[in-house]
Amino acid sequence: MDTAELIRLGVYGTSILLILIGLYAVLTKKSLIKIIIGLSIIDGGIHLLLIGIGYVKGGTAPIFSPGSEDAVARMVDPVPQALVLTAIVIGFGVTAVALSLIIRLYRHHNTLNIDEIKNLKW
Amino acid sequence: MKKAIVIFFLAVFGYFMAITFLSPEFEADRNRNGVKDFYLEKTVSDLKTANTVTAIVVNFRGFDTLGEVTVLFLAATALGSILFKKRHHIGERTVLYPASTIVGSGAKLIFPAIILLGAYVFIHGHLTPGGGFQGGTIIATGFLLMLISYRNFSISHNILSVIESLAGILFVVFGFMGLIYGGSFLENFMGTGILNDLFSGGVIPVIYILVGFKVAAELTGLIYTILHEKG
Amino acid sequence: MEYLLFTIGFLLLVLIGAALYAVYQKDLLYAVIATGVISLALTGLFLVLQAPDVALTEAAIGVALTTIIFIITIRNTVRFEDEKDKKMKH
Amino acid sequence: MVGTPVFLIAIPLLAAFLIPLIGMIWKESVRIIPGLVLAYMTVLSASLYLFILENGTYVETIAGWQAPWGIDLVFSPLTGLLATIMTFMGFIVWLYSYRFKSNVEFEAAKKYFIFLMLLVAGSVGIVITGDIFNQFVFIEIVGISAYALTAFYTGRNSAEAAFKYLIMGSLSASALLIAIIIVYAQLGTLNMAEIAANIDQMNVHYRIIAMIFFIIGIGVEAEIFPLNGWAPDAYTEAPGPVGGAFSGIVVKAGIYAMVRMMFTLFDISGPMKILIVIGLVTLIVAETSALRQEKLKRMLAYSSIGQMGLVLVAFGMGTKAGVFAALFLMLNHAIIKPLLFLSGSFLTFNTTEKYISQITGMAKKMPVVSVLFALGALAISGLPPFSGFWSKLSVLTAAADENLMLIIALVLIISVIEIVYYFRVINRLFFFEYDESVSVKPHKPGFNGMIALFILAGLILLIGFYPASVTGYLDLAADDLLNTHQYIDKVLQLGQSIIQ
Amino acid sequence: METILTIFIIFIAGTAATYFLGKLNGVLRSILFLATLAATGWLFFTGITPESGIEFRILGITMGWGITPFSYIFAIIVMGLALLSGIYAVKAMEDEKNLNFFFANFLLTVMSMMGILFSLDLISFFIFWEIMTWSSYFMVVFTGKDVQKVGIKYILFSAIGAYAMLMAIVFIYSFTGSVLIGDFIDNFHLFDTQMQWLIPILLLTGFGVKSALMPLHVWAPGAYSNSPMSYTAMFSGALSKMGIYGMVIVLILIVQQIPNGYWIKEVIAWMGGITAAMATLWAIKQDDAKKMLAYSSIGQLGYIIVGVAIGTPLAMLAGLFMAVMHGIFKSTLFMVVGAVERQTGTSNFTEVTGLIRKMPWTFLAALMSIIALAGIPPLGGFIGKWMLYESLMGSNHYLLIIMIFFSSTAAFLYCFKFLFGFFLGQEEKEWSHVKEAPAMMVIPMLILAGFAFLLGIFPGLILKPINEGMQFLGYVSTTNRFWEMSIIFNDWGNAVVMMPIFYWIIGVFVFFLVFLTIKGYKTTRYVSTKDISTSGEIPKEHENLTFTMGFMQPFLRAVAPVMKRQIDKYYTSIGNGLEALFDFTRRINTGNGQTYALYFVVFIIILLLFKDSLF
Repeated sequence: MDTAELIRLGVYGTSILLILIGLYAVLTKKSLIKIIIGLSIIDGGIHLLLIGIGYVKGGTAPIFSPGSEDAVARMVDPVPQALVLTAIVIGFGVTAVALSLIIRLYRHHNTLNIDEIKNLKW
Repeated sequence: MKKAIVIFFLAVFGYFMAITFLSPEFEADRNRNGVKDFYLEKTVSDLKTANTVTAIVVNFRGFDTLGEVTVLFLAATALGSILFKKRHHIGERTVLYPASTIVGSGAKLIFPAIILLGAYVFIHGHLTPGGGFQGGTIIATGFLLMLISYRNFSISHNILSVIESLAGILFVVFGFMGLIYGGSFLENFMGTGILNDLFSGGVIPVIYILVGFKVAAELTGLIYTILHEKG
Repeated sequence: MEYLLFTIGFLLLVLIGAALYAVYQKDLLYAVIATGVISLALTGLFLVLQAPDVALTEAAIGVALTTIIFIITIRNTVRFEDEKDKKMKH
Repeated sequence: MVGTPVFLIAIPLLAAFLIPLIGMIWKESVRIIPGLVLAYMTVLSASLYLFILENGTYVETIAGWQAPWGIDLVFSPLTGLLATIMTFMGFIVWLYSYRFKSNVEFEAAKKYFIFLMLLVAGSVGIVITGDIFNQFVFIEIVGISAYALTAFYTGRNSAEAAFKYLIMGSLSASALLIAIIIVYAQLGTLNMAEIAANIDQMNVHYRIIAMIFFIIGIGVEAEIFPLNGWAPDAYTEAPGPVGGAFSGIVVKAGIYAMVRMMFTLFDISGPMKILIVIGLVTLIVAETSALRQEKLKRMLAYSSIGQMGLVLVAFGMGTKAGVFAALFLMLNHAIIKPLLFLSGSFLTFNTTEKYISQITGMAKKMPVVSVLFALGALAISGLPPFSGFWSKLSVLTAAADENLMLIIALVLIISVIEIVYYFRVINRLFFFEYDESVSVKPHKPGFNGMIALFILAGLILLIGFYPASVTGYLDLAADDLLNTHQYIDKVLQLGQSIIQ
Repeated sequence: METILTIFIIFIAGTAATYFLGKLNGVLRSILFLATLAATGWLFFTGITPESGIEFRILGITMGWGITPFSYIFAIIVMGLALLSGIYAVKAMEDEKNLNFFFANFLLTVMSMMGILFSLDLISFFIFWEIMTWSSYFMVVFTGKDVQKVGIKYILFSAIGAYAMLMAIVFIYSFTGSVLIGDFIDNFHLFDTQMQWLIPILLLTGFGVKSALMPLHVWAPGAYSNSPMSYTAMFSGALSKMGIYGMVIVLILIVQQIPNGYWIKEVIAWMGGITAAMATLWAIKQDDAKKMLAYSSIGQLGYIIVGVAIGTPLAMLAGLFMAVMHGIFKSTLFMVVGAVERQTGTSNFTEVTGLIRKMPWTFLAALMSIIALAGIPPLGGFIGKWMLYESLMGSNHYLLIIMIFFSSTAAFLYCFKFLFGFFLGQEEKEWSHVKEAPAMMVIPMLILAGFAFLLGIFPGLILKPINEGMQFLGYVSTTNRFWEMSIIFNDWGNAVVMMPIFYWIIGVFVFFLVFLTIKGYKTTRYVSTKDISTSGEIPKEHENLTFTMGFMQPFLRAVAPVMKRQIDKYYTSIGNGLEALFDFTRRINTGNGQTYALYFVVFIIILLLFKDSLF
């Protein structure tokens, strides 16, 4: 098991673990804010996974500093980084909307327990 | 009892995720040289921007960023519409903790530094890591600091939305200019200059600066709305 | 080479610890701060994994703005997960 | 040729950024500009559609880079048809909601129209983009504007509906991202045509896992059975016209994304068990629960989900006749369901709970709107002289060609259920006496609202009495969906640069 | 063959005109309405002669319209009844509200019935069938009383029938590639056996619902009695015949080709028999004239189905003849009830009695149609029933004969009740103000009663078209006249010795008729209704002792065990069971956001676990 394989397993493993922890929080925790925390943990896990995909052991950052214009071979894959950049900002946007909805829900129901917010059913 | 079921389901889900991502052949038969080689090679030769990620974000996949900016614009407007309060009873600012003197004086010192750092980050987007989004957010944190530490510090909502709209419009206008001069939407029609030079990369730094302004104005507006929301 | 391994291992452990803490902590304020720590660990990891742009974004958005929005929401709603025991309102 | 497909998305964005600015100067413009933009989009997509019918699919590259590297917009007979329907429905919904509620003042109206415009632009984006991550971004745009529109009215518990929609939406976004990760890791590209071209290099195991995550991710948007818990709440709590927009536009984009993924990306030919099973389960559960609803909009929402289940079943058959029937169903549904939602919201205008018992005997007070509602109800339940019958007939003949006995039986039992609950409402509307205690105060519908309803009713009658007017276009669209090779060659080989 | 097209165009134009122009004023509406009916009737009776129709293509399917000798018989019934009940309706519905809706739907139903008879292919057959369903549905719920219960039951059963038929049509289209009925019959033998049994059964369910066959009849009493009487005259007279029309085509042309298709015809015959018996029992039980006539109509349809299902030439002849006769006397009876209801305001036997002196002409029409219904010689009913018994005897269905004979004698009881209930018995003070129904209502009744009488004397009038129809269906007869086979005819047909005896019977009949109506005027002895023998029953105090109170008590108590098991109760329990089940599916959306997220994860797990079988 050389280090590259170890790093890969470590990063992928943690990101899957993060996704599971996030899902656990979303599915069992009763407070709405805890659910949103769970969602942002899932997002974090996925972004780590995405960057892990692009990582090449011993690769360099995809920036062409003045010295090394030709260091293309050992560069890390820039595409996942561009995707993660967009995904983080989208995740933030959705979290902001979610938290504003929580404030409105609290103003209307005076509780943040998801079991009590069940007016719309069947 | 419910927790046990959930844990069982998550275990099964984790198992399947593991066999997909952690298995050796996931790594073995990966197609390593997909589109990225073209991007790496083209950013140096054609676009002459040092930071490949910025080149991808602004030029190769510029449409994503346009969508991205709309998502932020939508989030800010959605926040405004969800927490909308009639003019006269805007709650006074939620004060987290009364700002002590250290925070007060410190804020006045750090604030210009943060703004300068933010500006630097999004001006040099195409050379050093960072860019429009990162710079804009840093500036927003700067304003956040001032909003928290000084009760009377306030920014007029109109200026923010003007900057935000102007930046957005210019972004799309540059896209259309790309269509007129360069042949397709968001094309890099300006001269790309020399690699690692401040004015290199054609329209990329210009667009990224506009994105920086837009994100800065938007997030500040967002923070301003959510801060003024009395529970 | 094991220096790289060591840092990544440490950061991954911090990440998982902070995630578990954030989920199990009853006091939402500490849970939110734990989320901030998760973002911090993520920023470190991104740096080590040669993704500086993303690290900067994660730092700016994940650590700073997301945490502050969470805290403001807690200020406006309720601080503890089961509101029954302490409804500490500032 | 008024412009290239990218205008369909760039112009609404430009207008969205422009409206806050102009709004400061001229207040009324906030309500008018979106109308103009939506009208322009309809005209543009119609003229583009007619253009490509002669010269074949038109692929537009963004930022000058050829297909696999840059993002490309594919305007083929299928996507063109859907884009035209969506923009037209968007215009109808704008026309209907122009002065819908009198008490909505300037600030809220500005936001409402921005969200509506971006909702339509996002859905059109989902349909015409040729890149999976770009599609993800557009799904998010549609998502956020849908959350904001659902939570628009502060009175009712719309925040609760929006929150549930948001949880499901962000979970679906995560699932979609995981799917994109798997595809990018294995094939190294994000372009749909490139993925379709070398999908067989991907090992079968990962292909199925990626497909499952895609189905989950897009399924929330396309409201398939277990993932559509949020949909009835969102439709009920959203303002009147938005319910029509959701059922007419947003669901269609979700279904298109699901179908494009199954037919083109994973290049599956022949009947798809998964689509048929999901479609049937959605159809049965949604229609049976619609039977038991007391609220009008909730019943319409369940019936809309059920119809979409039927569309999935038709697509699942995988044959040309099946796809043709599915597209015909989608076209009919896109016309009839907004009519039902819009006239329904006029009928139940002055009540917040919108119980069906509250529109007892409304035909006496609002005869025209109730007749239009009845026309929509008869059409959607597939009674002969109207357009619904032809699409139901084509679904049944498609199923009979595959001699899927069970599907025909189930579809017919479901349409019996559909007739029962729609006629219950028609009975209550027409043949009950209007009594003050129960039924709601009638609302005098605005002039623009009535035009919108009449346009839709006219379309129903046109297709009902003369189905051949649309079957030609649907045929072309069905061919376009089925042969993936033509799609791949068109996109990868060269993007035509047309000087307009 | 443009006359068919012109007929449809006139119908559509007429409907639109009656609906929209009718808003201006009532007279214009009735003029337009009658003009449309007259124009189409004239065009039909003069212009239409049975030969090939026109073909055209919609959505890639070739469709065709045209009249065949067989459908010509039913077209006569439909058009005749439509004209007469149209005239009746104009007068009867004078003071009702939103009449544009009524007359427009009336015309739509007539158009759709003519459409069914004209269509040579299954798609346009189905389209007109559905238009007939929902336009008659709007009539059933027109009066607005207990709309949900009756209306929904009606639309539910017709939807089940219609969609069963659509399923069969879709199979036929996908197997044979064409929907023309001719092609379908020619290459029916290509279908595999399983399909050969499924398609007729599906089609028969569709037609069984419309002709109120026993298990599917539950909607009929409610629908017939709930819709306005002038519409029910056509509803039960002509509309149920569409079911018979379809049934005949299926039973004769398709079931014949199935190897052991004999059993289908046997079962249908038996179901018809049971329908006849049970419906007649129920009819006796009813106190409301409308309900009673509705049940009696189901019973009569039972007879027709028996005749048609047996399928021997004579049985078919009997069935079709009775179909025509039923159309005539049933619509007269409904018109009589409509007239009584219009004049006295109630159609309940126990409330109104002794109208013979106040409404003599209505009584005359009622008497003639009751005699026809009961099957007493001079009128047409007798000929139909006789031929039916003879054919049953011929094809030795002895058990069936006993059932039919029982139900026809029982039928006499409710005929007797109808006459005594409304017209005979003692006059009540409160009904003294009642006047005869207006002329425009009485004339159609008398015309129809006249037809019943005419067909009784010269059955040849209607037997010739039936004869051509049967030859078109493929029956081959020794002499080219089927009715030769029945003994009562071969003498009559060619004016042999029987004729004078028969003329005497008619003479005596007419004499009694005239004597009774004139004589009865003067010398009726007025007696208060209280002193009547209640046929040995001890009346409870609250009953006002009118003549028909507990009319059939001993008989009903005798057949009570048979009538306990009501099909309607089974259907309502099935319905409630389904509603409870659907209530369960509704509960799946529990409203809790977290459970939706749980469904999300569970769905992923299911897909992942079954990924091999699903993809």
